[in-house]
Amino acid sequence: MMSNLLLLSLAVLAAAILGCLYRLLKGPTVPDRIAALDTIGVLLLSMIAVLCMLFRTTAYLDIILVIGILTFIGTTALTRYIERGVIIEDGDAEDDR
Amino acid sequence: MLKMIGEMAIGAVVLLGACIGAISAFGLIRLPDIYLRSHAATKSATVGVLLILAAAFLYFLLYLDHVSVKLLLGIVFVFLTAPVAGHLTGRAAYRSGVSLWKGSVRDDLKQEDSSAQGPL
Amino acid sequence: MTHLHMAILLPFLLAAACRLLQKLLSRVHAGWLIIPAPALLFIYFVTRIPSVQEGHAISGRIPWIPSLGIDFTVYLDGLSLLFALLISGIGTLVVLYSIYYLDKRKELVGLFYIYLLLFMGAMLGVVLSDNMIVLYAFWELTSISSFLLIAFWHNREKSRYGALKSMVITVFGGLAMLAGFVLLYVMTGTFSIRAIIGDLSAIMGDGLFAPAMLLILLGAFTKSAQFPFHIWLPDAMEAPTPVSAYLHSATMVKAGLYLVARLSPVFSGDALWFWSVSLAGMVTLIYGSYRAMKQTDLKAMLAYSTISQLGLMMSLLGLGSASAFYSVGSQSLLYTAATMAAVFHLINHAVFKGALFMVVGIVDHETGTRDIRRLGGLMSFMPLTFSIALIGSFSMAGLPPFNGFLSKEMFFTAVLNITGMDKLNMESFAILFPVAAWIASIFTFVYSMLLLFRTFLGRKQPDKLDRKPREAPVGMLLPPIALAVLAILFGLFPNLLSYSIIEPAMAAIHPGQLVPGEHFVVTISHWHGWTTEIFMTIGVVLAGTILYKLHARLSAIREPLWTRRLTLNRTYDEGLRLLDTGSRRLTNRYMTGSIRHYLIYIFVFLIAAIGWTIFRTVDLAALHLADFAPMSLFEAVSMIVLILSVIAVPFASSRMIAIILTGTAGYMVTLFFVIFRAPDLALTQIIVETVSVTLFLLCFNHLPELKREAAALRFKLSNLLIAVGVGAAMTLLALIASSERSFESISHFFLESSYKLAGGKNVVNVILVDFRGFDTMLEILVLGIAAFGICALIRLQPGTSDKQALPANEQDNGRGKRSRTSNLAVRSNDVILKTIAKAAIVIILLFSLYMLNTGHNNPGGGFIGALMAAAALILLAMAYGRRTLRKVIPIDYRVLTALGLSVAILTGIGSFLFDAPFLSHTFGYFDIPLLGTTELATAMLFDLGVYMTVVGMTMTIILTIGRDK
Amino acid sequence: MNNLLVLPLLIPLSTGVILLFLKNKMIAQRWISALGMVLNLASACLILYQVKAEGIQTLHMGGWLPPYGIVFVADMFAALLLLMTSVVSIGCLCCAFGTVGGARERNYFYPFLQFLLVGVSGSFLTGDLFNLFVCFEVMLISSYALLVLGGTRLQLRETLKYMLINIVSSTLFVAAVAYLYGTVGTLNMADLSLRVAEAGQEGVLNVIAILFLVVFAIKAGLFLFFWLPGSYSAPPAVVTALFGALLTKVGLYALIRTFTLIFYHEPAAAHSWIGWMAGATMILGALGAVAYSDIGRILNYNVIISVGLIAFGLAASTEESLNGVVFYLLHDMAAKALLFILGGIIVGLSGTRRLQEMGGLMKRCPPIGWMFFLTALAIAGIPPLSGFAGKLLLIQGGLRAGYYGLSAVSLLTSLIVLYSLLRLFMAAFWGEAKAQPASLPPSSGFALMPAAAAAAVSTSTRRAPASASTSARAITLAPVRKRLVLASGALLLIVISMGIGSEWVYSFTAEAGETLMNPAIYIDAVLKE
Amino acid sequence: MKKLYATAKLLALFVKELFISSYAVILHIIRPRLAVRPGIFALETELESDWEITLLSCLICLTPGTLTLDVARDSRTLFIHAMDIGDAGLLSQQIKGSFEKAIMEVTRP
Amino acid sequence: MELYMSLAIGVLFTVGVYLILSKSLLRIILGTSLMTHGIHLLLLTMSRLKRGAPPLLGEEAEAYGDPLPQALILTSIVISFGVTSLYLILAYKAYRKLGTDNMELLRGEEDE
Ligand code: NA
Ligand code: NA
Repeated sequence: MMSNLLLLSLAVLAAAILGCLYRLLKGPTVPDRIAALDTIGVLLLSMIAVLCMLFRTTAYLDIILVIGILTFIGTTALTRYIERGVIIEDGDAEDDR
Repeated sequence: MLKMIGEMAIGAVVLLGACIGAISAFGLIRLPDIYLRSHAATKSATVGVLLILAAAFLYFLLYLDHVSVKLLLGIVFVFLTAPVAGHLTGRAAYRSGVSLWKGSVRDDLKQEDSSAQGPL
Repeated sequence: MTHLHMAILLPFLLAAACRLLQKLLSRVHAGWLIIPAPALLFIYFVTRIPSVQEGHAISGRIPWIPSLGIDFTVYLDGLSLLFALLISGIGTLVVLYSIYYLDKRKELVGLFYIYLLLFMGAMLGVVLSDNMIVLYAFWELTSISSFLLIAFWHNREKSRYGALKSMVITVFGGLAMLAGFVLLYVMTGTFSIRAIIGDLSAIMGDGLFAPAMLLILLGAFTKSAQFPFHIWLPDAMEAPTPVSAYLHSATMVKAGLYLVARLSPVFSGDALWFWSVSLAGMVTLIYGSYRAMKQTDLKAMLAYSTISQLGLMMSLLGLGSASAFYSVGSQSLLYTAATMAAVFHLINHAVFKGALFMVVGIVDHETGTRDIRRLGGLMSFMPLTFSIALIGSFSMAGLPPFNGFLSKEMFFTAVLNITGMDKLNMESFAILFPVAAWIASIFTFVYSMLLLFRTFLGRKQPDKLDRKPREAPVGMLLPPIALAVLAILFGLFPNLLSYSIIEPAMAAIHPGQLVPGEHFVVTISHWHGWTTEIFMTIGVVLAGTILYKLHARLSAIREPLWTRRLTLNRTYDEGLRLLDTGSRRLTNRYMTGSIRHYLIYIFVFLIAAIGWTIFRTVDLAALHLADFAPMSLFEAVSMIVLILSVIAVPFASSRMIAIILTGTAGYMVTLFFVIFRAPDLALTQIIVETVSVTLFLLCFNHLPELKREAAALRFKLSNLLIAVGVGAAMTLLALIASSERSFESISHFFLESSYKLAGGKNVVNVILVDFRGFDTMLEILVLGIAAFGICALIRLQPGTSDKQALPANEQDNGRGKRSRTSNLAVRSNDVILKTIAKAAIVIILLFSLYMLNTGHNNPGGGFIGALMAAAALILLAMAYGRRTLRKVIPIDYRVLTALGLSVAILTGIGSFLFDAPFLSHTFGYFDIPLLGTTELATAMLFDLGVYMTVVGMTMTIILTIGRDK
Repeated sequence: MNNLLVLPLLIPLSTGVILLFLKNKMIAQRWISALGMVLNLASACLILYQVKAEGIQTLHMGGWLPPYGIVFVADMFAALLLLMTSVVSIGCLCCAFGTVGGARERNYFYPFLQFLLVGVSGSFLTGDLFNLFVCFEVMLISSYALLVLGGTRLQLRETLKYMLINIVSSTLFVAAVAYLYGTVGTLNMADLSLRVAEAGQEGVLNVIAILFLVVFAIKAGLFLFFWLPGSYSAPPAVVTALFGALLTKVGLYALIRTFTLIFYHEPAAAHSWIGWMAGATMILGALGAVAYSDIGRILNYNVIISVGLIAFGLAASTEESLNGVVFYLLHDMAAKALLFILGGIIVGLSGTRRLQEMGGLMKRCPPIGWMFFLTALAIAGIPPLSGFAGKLLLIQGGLRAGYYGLSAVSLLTSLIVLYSLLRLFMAAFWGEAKAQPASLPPSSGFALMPAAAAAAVSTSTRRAPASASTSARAITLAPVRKRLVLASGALLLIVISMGIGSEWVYSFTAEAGETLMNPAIYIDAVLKE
Repeated sequence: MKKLYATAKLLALFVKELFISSYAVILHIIRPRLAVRPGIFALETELESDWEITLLSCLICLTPGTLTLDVARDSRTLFIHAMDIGDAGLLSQQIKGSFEKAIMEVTRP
Repeated sequence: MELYMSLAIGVLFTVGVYLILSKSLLRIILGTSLMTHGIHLLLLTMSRLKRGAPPLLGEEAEAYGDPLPQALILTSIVISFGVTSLYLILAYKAYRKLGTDNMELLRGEEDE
């Protein structure tokens, strides 16, 4: 019974990812795509959690955190890039505390 | 029996989380500009994922006797970074010149920028 | 090491010492230092005559490659002795002559003598070796030294041309000969000529017999300038005249004759041998003599004359082989007369042709030209030279009382004898031989007279000469005089040579025609009565005189156009040109420089090879597809997403979409890793995929937008066809391979012993760091090299400015927009990111260390942990800038990479201390305060190395790329 | 268990890593590189000695017994190749000093060189198919770095192509390993041999064998050599020398190892493919060698020809031809390295790569001329130089096995090799010196000495009065020139003594050939401890 | 102890806001016609330290319907994008009244 | 499952090869990475998809998946990561210097 619920959730999540994919591909602006990617990451991470429950294993739990970290870093990097043209700046500007 | 109900409950929470995720994805598609989409993306997804992770944590705690530190760490991390991601996306959009939806009614930041433009 | 070996080695040693000697005695002409060698050798070989005459051959053996049956075995019998005497005798005279011919102030005489000595040694090696491979080695060395000598004046285009031509043709023949030798070896198992002659049963009737013979003949014919391979010899005349006299008339070109004579015992008795040798010789004889008549250059005339005379001797050797068709007896001996003629003429030719070459050299040296149209009436200026020329020419023309007359008579005898042969359907063809011989003799007469009279008689034309002609110095005249004297001597007393030289040589050529203990009886006399031969000679003189008279008028008629176009030289030149242009055209056709073409060749070959093999060897109907595991709906959906995203990539209209679709495929692969129970894989894949996608986006943001490939349909269709082919091959193979499983995998061992023997529960990790830790060590090395490669690639830029290389749209790529945003960026406040980053970094670093620590038992490990740590560092750099990163964590990441590699290596080396195999690990459980019982494994130390390397390399790459703007 | 076996890999690895620490200390880098190479040579000698004395040596990495762990196996074949590798690499290293340029040196040239050796030695030694892939990758990635180091347009362009081809072939390699593992479930080569023998090399295994053939053929430049001429003409000649001497040989080694140890059961299938490919390689290579007047291309096509010749021996697979394969491989490594070094010197001296623009070098640098001449003869297989015995064995084996056409082709290509190299020799060394371009265009690659240096060298040989700056340069370059002549002289000495001492060399190669001919020897040594 | 209490209160406040506004946003999203009037308004804050400002911004972000777009360089003003801006002044007051106060209770003695 | 996996692998290879044969450098690189995915799935498929537990001995299970191909895939992932990074940077540098990303224009017969 529970596994049915979980499978259903998986399907819902998969559908959600497909929706985000639409936005990802459609754009129209880069920040749109970044937002879509970010959401995909979060949904993917949820999906892994559901899969873990479904398989009754803790083996994939690390992936959750990994996806979280990657999503965050990816978003940060991409937004930096479109904002400033570089990802890693040389250093703090003096007037920027 | 109890186990069954518990499992059902967990399953239901998971499904709820998934649905919230789906709705936020729907918002991502439907809303007209990046700033509004950001709202959908950041928030609803956060709630959804928190529900699911919490359910998973409970599930492993109750049925596999496993206190998953990694999962807790994950929850904290998502919780911590989700708003920042939203903030960064929005700002990047604004800074890179993505204009607001035509239905928007107010833009204080624009005035601020244009006023700061001169003396700098 | 016998004396014979030393005889062969002497010239080489002297060549090696030549430079030194020349330095010590720089005032003396190098020739004087050299000349003792051939003289000494000549004396040595003369002293060997008695014992060889007795039938006591001299032999000796130095092992070289005994395992391959290759020994430096020398063997001196009558045949070898004949040649050795020629080589050393003529060699002495040529060296003497060259001392006056080459001016030591103008020429590099030292080098000349080195080449000459090399040749001398090589030629002695050819005639003295019993081992075919050693013979081959010396054979090629003669070609090489001839190459060097022809091109001695290598500033001249024609010298280089002639050198290369002779090299190509003679080496071609040499290689054919080698193939023949190897075939003989394959049949008999030995390279020793004597051994093969000793046991002919092994090769008789073998299918390889005829090929071997033809191949060897090819070698002989090219070397001895037989038609149509003779074309190199006239061009070889670009060599200094002493060389022409020595190599290209007296010795080297006779190596082919030597080979035929030497192998006669093996092959004679075979019809093919008889016909090919005698006919090739006969054709060459006629052709060479005819062409010689047409020449205006004295040396060219001599060259064609040499060709024709070589043909004569070759055909004689062929005719001589007829004796092998008969059992020992008088009839067999009848045909050996031809061999006798061949041997005798060999000597005579060397004598008169040597003299003539030297004469021509003198004329050239003193007048500056060799063109008979410019020469004439030289008799009065150089009477001595004229006398020598007279003797040489008359001898060549076959006039009494000179030695050439005798051998020509013997030649006539031989061709007449052959008409009586009753085998090989000879009756119908035999008459051709005497007729051809007669005609060729007429031509020979004519050119001999032309040579003599056009040069020394007739009108003087001093105005056409560069300088005033005068008699040559004595030293230069001495050698040709010696030869002329010999020509007379051998003509008057031919039997001087019969017993000592000719008989032993014939015995070597026809061992089967002699009863053991006997020897050939050779008596040469001038007068046999009014025989057919003498009438033929008279005919030659008469017809020749008429032809000579007509010659001036005949040569005025120009040759028809087609003969000029179809000459063999043209064929050679056109052939080479065709090789050049044809090969260039062909090679350029497929070597287009287009990587796509190359890949297409490779893929087409792959498809063809695999398709063909599957078609030939696999029964597709017997695949057991039913045994496969079932697939659930979820998996089906995932697979559809994977396939759809992959198929969409080629249709992507922007680079962003293409990259994202590829990334999606990568994440779907991750999902399959989860589905197929591979947590470590999923972890790694997802990180790597993310980093790759980021790198893609970063690097390709600078590249132009994807354009729709404006390509013809044919282009796309061919691509598609090949792509589908490869995909189908892969699928088919996968299906076949997974349905044809015959063995249990070795994996059970890893599952059983991972915990027991290696102390880890994560079997994949244990395989990575322990069972196959070596792979991992090299794998991180790959990463390290990649990192340093990227560094080098970015740092090392040649000084040229490449501004113009960039297309215009790239140079101001969104400059305006960028400046606006950066202007704004200055005024942003990163407080939120900075604050949250602090917490996030702590969490990520903790997680990273956890991964590193837990990898042995749970998913994770050094690689993933390191990437997480790098993620934390990057976050730090992004939030606070590079400078802060450097301040907080003052590490040189390249050094860290190197350190990581060192740790991994040292962990491996550590096992040396315990005399255990490289990379051996140990583990144990220790009680550590606070942590309780903890497992410590050296494998974890290794993993630490991995960790450090990967952190170092990731950061190196990221920071280097970041800096390159 | 013999830890000695890991040394040929460990020494360059450690040396390379140490060099990484010595950032800009060039003198130290040179000395340590040289020291590492010498130690490597010593270890190779020791291994050869042990193999000769005690038979095949094995090392179980991490102590895990085959077929489970990775095993290093030194049979005579591998030991000989190792030895020649270390010799050749010393030669190339000596030539690299002072000729590759300070910028390259500072950008990890020497570490990359060492890592290349790691890959090469590992490939020769490993007894594990997947580990072979990993070693290949180490070698390849180092080669990418060495190829592109310098960053000229030519290099960038050719490296793009070279990398792409190798990425594709590596992908196919892993695919082949996957199929093989899927079918027989093991990775150790000896174990693979047993299992393939048991399963019978019919059906799918035959197809997999063909896939391996394609993969190694790409790496070795056997028929699928299209990538080679372009990419080998991009880097400096020392690098090309190493590539020409080592990289294609590693591909050939893999080909030989797989098809004598694992897939030797059905000669009619894979071996006949190899035969056809060998013939086509020799013919196309020969045509390519005469087609161009660019010295780099001529030499590169000569590499291709020798690949075809060696593959011909593998196709015949008789004891004689396999002996010949080993012998010829050894010869070719030394001779090709020498040839490329000399070619680089020629280009450096004449300041051009086109034959038409060269000439008269014999007057300026006679030792180089004669060395080139001898090398050409050696490569053409003229006795008593090193190329002969191997070629003889190959042809004997071929004729014995009935490969008449291929034997003829290989003899004819010898002729074309000689023709192409002598044409080069005549164009470069004979005749009059042509007017020289001031310096090489930056995109041309392949020169071993920059033209300016070469000019200085020639000035110093002629002892002509020179301006102060030229003579100063001449002083700094004189040792470079001396070293180049010395290094090539040493290699030539090896080529000559390998020829004269063929019997001695043969005593080794025959043992190698015997092992190749009888896989059981190898299998017993690996699996029965 | 007091701090702990304040923290708990902040958390509770946040969870309440989270769910309420989630509900609101979801309603907006799934309503057939989009009836929002979005916009950006400036919010003067009295908070000073980095942690305080960050916390406030995050809370604003997490609360559906509002999103911190930028922080002025002097960290005095937050620029907030609101989904349905209605009356900007009222929204500012709401935030200041709830989150800012709660944060100050936690961070300041 | 093996059937479908084989098909998926075929698709990955087909599209990969198709992309590799196109002109644009970006497409080519994407093609190589698709092919790389293909071989990883192939290795996995070749390990007999028997759906045991993950090869973590801590988790009690009757059967475990085949760990060896997993280790091989890991090695391969890491290696191709290194190679791809280098190739990417190379492509980037080459584009900057050569001024084109069209491989068909990089034949390079003109300056030899
Ligand atoms: Na979020
Ligand atoms: Na791991």
